[in-house]
Amino acid sequence: MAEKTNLQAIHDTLWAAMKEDERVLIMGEDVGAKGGVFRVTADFLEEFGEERVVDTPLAELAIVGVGIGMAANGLLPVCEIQFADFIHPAFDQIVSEAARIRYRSNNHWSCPMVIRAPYGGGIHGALYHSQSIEAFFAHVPGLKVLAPSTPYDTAGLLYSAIHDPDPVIFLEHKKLYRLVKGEVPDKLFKLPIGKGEIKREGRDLTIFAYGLMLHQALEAAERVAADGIEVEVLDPRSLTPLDEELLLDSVKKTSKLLIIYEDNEFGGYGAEIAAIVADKAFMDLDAPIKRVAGPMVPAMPYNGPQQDWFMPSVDDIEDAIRELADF
Amino acid sequence: MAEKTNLQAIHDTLWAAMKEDERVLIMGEDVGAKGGVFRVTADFLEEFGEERVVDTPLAELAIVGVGIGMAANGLLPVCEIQFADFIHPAFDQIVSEAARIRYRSNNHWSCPMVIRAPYGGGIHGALYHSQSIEAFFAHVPGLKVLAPSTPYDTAGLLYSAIHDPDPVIFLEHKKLYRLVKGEVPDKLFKLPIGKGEIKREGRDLTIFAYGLMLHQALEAAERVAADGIEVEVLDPRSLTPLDEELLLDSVKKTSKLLIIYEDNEFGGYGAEIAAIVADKAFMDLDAPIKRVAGPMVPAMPYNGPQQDWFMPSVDDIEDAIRELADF
Amino acid sequence: MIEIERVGMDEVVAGSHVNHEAVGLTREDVLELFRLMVLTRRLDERSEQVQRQGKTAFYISGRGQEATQIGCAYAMEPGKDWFLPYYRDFGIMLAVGATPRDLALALFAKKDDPASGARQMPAHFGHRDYNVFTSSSPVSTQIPQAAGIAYASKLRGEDAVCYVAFGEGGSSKGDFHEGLNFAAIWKSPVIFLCQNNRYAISVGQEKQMAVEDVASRAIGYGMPGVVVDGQDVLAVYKVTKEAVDRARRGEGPTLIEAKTYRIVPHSSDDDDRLYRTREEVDTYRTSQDPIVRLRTYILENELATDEELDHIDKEALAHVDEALDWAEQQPDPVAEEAALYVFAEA
Amino acid sequence: MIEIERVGMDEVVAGSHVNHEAVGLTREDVLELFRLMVLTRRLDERSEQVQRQGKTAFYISGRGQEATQIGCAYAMEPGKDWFLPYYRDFGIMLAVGATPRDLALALFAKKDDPASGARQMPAHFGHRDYNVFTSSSPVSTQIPQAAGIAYASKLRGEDAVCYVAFGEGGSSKGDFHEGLNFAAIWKSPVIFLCQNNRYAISVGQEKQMAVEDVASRAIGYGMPGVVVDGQDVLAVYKVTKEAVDRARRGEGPTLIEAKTYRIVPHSSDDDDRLYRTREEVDTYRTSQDPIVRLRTYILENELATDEELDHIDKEALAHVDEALDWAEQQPDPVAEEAALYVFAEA
Ligand SMILES: Cc1ncc(C[n+]2csc(CCOP(=O)(O)OP(=O)(O)O)c2C)c(N)n1
Ligand SMILES: Cc1ncc(C[n+]2csc(CCOP(=O)(O)OP(=O)(O)O)c2C)c(N)n1
Ligand SMILES: [Mg+2]
Ligand SMILES: [Mg+2]
Repeated sequence: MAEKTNLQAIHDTLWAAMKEDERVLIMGEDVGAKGGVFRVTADFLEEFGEERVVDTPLAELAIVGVGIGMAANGLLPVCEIQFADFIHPAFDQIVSEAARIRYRSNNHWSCPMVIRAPYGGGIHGALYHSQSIEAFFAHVPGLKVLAPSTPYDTAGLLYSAIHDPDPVIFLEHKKLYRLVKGEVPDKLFKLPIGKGEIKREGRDLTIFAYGLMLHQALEAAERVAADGIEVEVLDPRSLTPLDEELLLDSVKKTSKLLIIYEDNEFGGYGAEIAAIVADKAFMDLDAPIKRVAGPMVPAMPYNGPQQDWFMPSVDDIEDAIRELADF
Repeated sequence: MAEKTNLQAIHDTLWAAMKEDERVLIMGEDVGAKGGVFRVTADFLEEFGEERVVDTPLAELAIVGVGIGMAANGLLPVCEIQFADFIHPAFDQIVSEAARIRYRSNNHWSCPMVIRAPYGGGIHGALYHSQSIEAFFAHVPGLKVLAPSTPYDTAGLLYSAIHDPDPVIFLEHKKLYRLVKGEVPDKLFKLPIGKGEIKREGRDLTIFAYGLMLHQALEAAERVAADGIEVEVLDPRSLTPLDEELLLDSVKKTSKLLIIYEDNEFGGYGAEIAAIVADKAFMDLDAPIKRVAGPMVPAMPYNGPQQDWFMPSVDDIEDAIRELADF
Repeated sequence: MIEIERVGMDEVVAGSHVNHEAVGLTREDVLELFRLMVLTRRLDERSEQVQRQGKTAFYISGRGQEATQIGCAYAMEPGKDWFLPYYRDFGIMLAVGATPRDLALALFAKKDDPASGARQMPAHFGHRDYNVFTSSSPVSTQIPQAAGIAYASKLRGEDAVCYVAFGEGGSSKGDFHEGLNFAAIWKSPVIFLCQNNRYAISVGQEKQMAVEDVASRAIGYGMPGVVVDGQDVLAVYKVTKEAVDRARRGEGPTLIEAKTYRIVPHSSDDDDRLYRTREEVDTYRTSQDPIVRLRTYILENELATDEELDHIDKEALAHVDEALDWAEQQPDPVAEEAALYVFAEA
Repeated sequence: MIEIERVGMDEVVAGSHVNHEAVGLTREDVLELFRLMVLTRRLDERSEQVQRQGKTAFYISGRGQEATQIGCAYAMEPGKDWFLPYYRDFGIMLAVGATPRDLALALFAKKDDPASGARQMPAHFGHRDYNVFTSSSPVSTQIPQAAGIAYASKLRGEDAVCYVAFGEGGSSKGDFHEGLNFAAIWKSPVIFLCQNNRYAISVGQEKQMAVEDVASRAIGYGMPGVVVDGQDVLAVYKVTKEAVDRARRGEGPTLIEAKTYRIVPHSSDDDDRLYRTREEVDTYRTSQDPIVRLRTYILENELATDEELDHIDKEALAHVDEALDWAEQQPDPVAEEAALYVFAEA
């Protein structure tokens, strides 16, 4: 075991996975000599060569489209989208193509690829270097969408993703790259895709959160614990497939649900969580299902005051907890 | 007033809007000599000429991207995407660009354009000529998403959309093009964007539905009325902005909500409706919020048995009504 | 600056611009080309009939483009090479090994359709047995995918080549640009075949592009570009063979543009009288029909008699009839099986 | 086949390949070009400083590309023409009429930033007063938009021309392909300016494309393509003027590729020592610096003395200093106003 950041966990997992299996290959903009704009692939070029650490043209559609072809022909490509905000030119290749290769061919073909995308705000990235994109992809059957938020989960799920037989969107919160540290096993290991984890036990209400918001939720939970409010914090880790059982069990126990996400509220991923619970755990609920999420403006501004205005804060979460606990 | 199909309502509204205002222009694949694959623009080329009825190259990204430029420079473009399924190559131009022109320029620039997209299934269109796409766009601040389902609503909302100062995604259900008929005023008229309508009054439960599902819901409501179950059917018409008041008032009255949509269930548009009601009308609810929606397979198959398996049917809706009414 | 090559474009001929022996083909090869083209045509005609009879829901056709498809496929090595056809590529499918029965199963939307189990419309080809990758409706998405398939072959040191087809309309999409650019940079072994049939549904080439030749774009990617008479199967064979040889030698991709013509409406949903004259279509229905051209060549060169060719034709038709009759009787897909294969089944 | 034109590409010179009078420019014009280039450079250098001092969060630069930008803008008509710059186009902005104060407001993320009210990062240009359309981060999205703006001008019978810029990296995206193709078909009056500075962040041109010249792609769209020495402001002016004249005459768009070089890291977040040598950068910092080149030309042709040029430079610096000091004191955006302008306010 070693103490690592999320960034190191990704770097080391990719490195070991490439060492172990020749089929694994990295591609994206600036992944080579520069080692990626976040330095996730630092030193990969020297070790694995330019044919397995492919600096692509500035062309996201091609990054994914070419990746689909590689996957069809026996490789296990890991495609890097430099910022999640720039995944949209590849939307058609992901949604119409990658997600359906298996289904549309009646299981004759498949698309074992990983698309890594650094997402999320709070880093002065402004309108186009801050976005959350999970809602678009979690809605699409045929894709798995992972959003691990600790070094351990990140390492285990990335390795599982690389060897998953189907396409996986792997979301990495930029602000968490270096913010959190944690123990990670020295050897490659897999975590099951589709399993969430209770990151904190509690009985007064359930918080559902991932990414930066998970860590903010844990902080808010600490704060209110001083006043005897015991919050259970559920980290889904895998957005699809969702660990529905864990969610329903937790709500059954606490009878209250608070959903937190950084993305724009309306039609965001958390809406589905509310819908599931409002159907399948309705009788267990003692209070309205609440959400703390990004406001309905296109994305977060660059300037400090307006960026802060956009981002759900620990204070916002704390307020929501207290209000719901009092209900 | 004249009796028209949805298709005629669109044709006639576009025609009159172009006659009235030189800034209005149509562009898309095959909109010219062929008059569109659904014949929505039949005879437009002769009347308005090839510079205002623009047959574009096979390039959806350009259809929208060029449209944004036209809108910036004083025109009111109506872009046709031949099938909603093919809108994805333009995803970036819609989501990153059109939706944000006003916001990112702090109100100095705007993007008054309409993107028409025939959507929906049940027409043997298979995986790529049947899809619903509203969930992707309704989530995006800066876009208005309309899904009118009767000739009257279609005519009034299309005219409003053309003169709206911001970008509008205008969804036309393909199976409804010729299926329903209704009275439409002879003159151009506007319906307010953001207002829903109760298409059928009732007090036992509320159904929220649009598109083909609206008509199926009305049919199912008729069936159960024979047994004394009175269903209220709410047609949002505008998916964003949403007429939240109408929704909450209806649920307040009936205490039960059934949401119906053709799109894949998980993370679909209806999830947001459930989430809003589970928060803001929780205390009014007497039963779980239920959904009847498309299954979680990538899209509907071509062959008859499997297409039917995919599509929510009047029977499915009827069953769901009865179950919820009995709750 | 690289110039694009032009083969068979200087004059209009009744037979072929190319001699079969000069390009290494035997009499048997030529008759096989003829058989494949006729088989494709007869399957196409009968497919149209069954659709008109209401037995199938949809019909789309490569009629008129048989020389382009068969000539190209014949220069490749089925079993070893890869294929990403587009929806008119019935000829490619038959040439790489798919049977009329395979294709008929898709027409009748039957359970055993090897492409998709009738999940997709007919002509959305795919066939694992013959390295035909699954295809979809959104135009041109297959182009970057082909670059990826070829990249993988090369990375492993194999000399397999990847075929990918699209129309001149499809060449307008970003996928074309990004795919060709990637393949050129990495010298991936791809044959990019643009089947330029002058129309994208109703949109004529002059509203699709401001150039005469899609192949001229090869210059901007740094790969060879070739324009060939797409009604001349031997000419198409010749230029494809050269491109395949280059690709196998590690010299990278080629963009081939075959000038052809769609002599039928876009599909069973289209009425082409709305946008083109009958006169225009007629030339391609008669003297410029690729089967007429090959027949003329065969007779001119006395490779077979009229009777022998008619016999091949009759056999092809019988083959097709048998396949359609058989397919019609096959079981439909099972409704609930639509739930399968969203992901790998455990 | 159309050949692409090459201006100033045959030999390396110390001054200019072009005589200013031969292209219709006066001594005053040349000194104005010098002033604009120096102003751009000084603003750039001071912007870097304030970022290093921690006063601003981000810095991105067009350093080294001033001749390309100023030469091009000078051939257009601010007030009438349209501009869709890319993020290095500080020179374009100053040349069309934006003031150093306007640009400094964005650097300091101030409320009155005319581009976006500091909603966007610096260098996301836009200025309603000067027909500079709002821009974003996703590379190349502006290209089809320029085609649309130009289409609208032409439809109304105006002779306005639309400038749009992008890097050689940006030329790899589908937006480039679809935008140029559309403009060529409809002969829309667009100047497509590719500022080829050899790198896209760390990715060198050889991994971006398999050709030497982005301009060679013009051939495949059916528009004129021009390669020009981008360090030579007069050469850039000359080729742009010709392209603008063509566009105003209704003859459609031109793709101009200016060969230039980014002499600084990609942005304040980049360390360029990871991917290129100091030696490579040094040539462009010294003899091939565009300001050095123009100064040499001016002195060679005795259009001004060293002292006169130094004076212009000093004034530019003072102008920049005043603007930065002023901007720093301006009010910050108001948090709650972030809620405004998602849609038109009622
Ligand atoms: C992205 C996308 N847009 C639109 C369509 C609808 N469509 C199907 S085929 C076609 C025309 C294709 O023309 P071309 O590429 O020239 O091929 P051809 O049919 O002429 O062989 C169009 C517009 C589609 N399938 N995909
Ligand atoms: C679609 C998209 N992908 C990636 C990026 C990240 N990015 C910003 S600038 C840049 C390189 C651009 O290179 P080039 O077009 O040559 O312009 P230059 O910066 O060299 O002037 C990249 C990859 C982006 N902004 N947009
Ligand atoms: Mg065509
Ligand atoms: Mg560059």
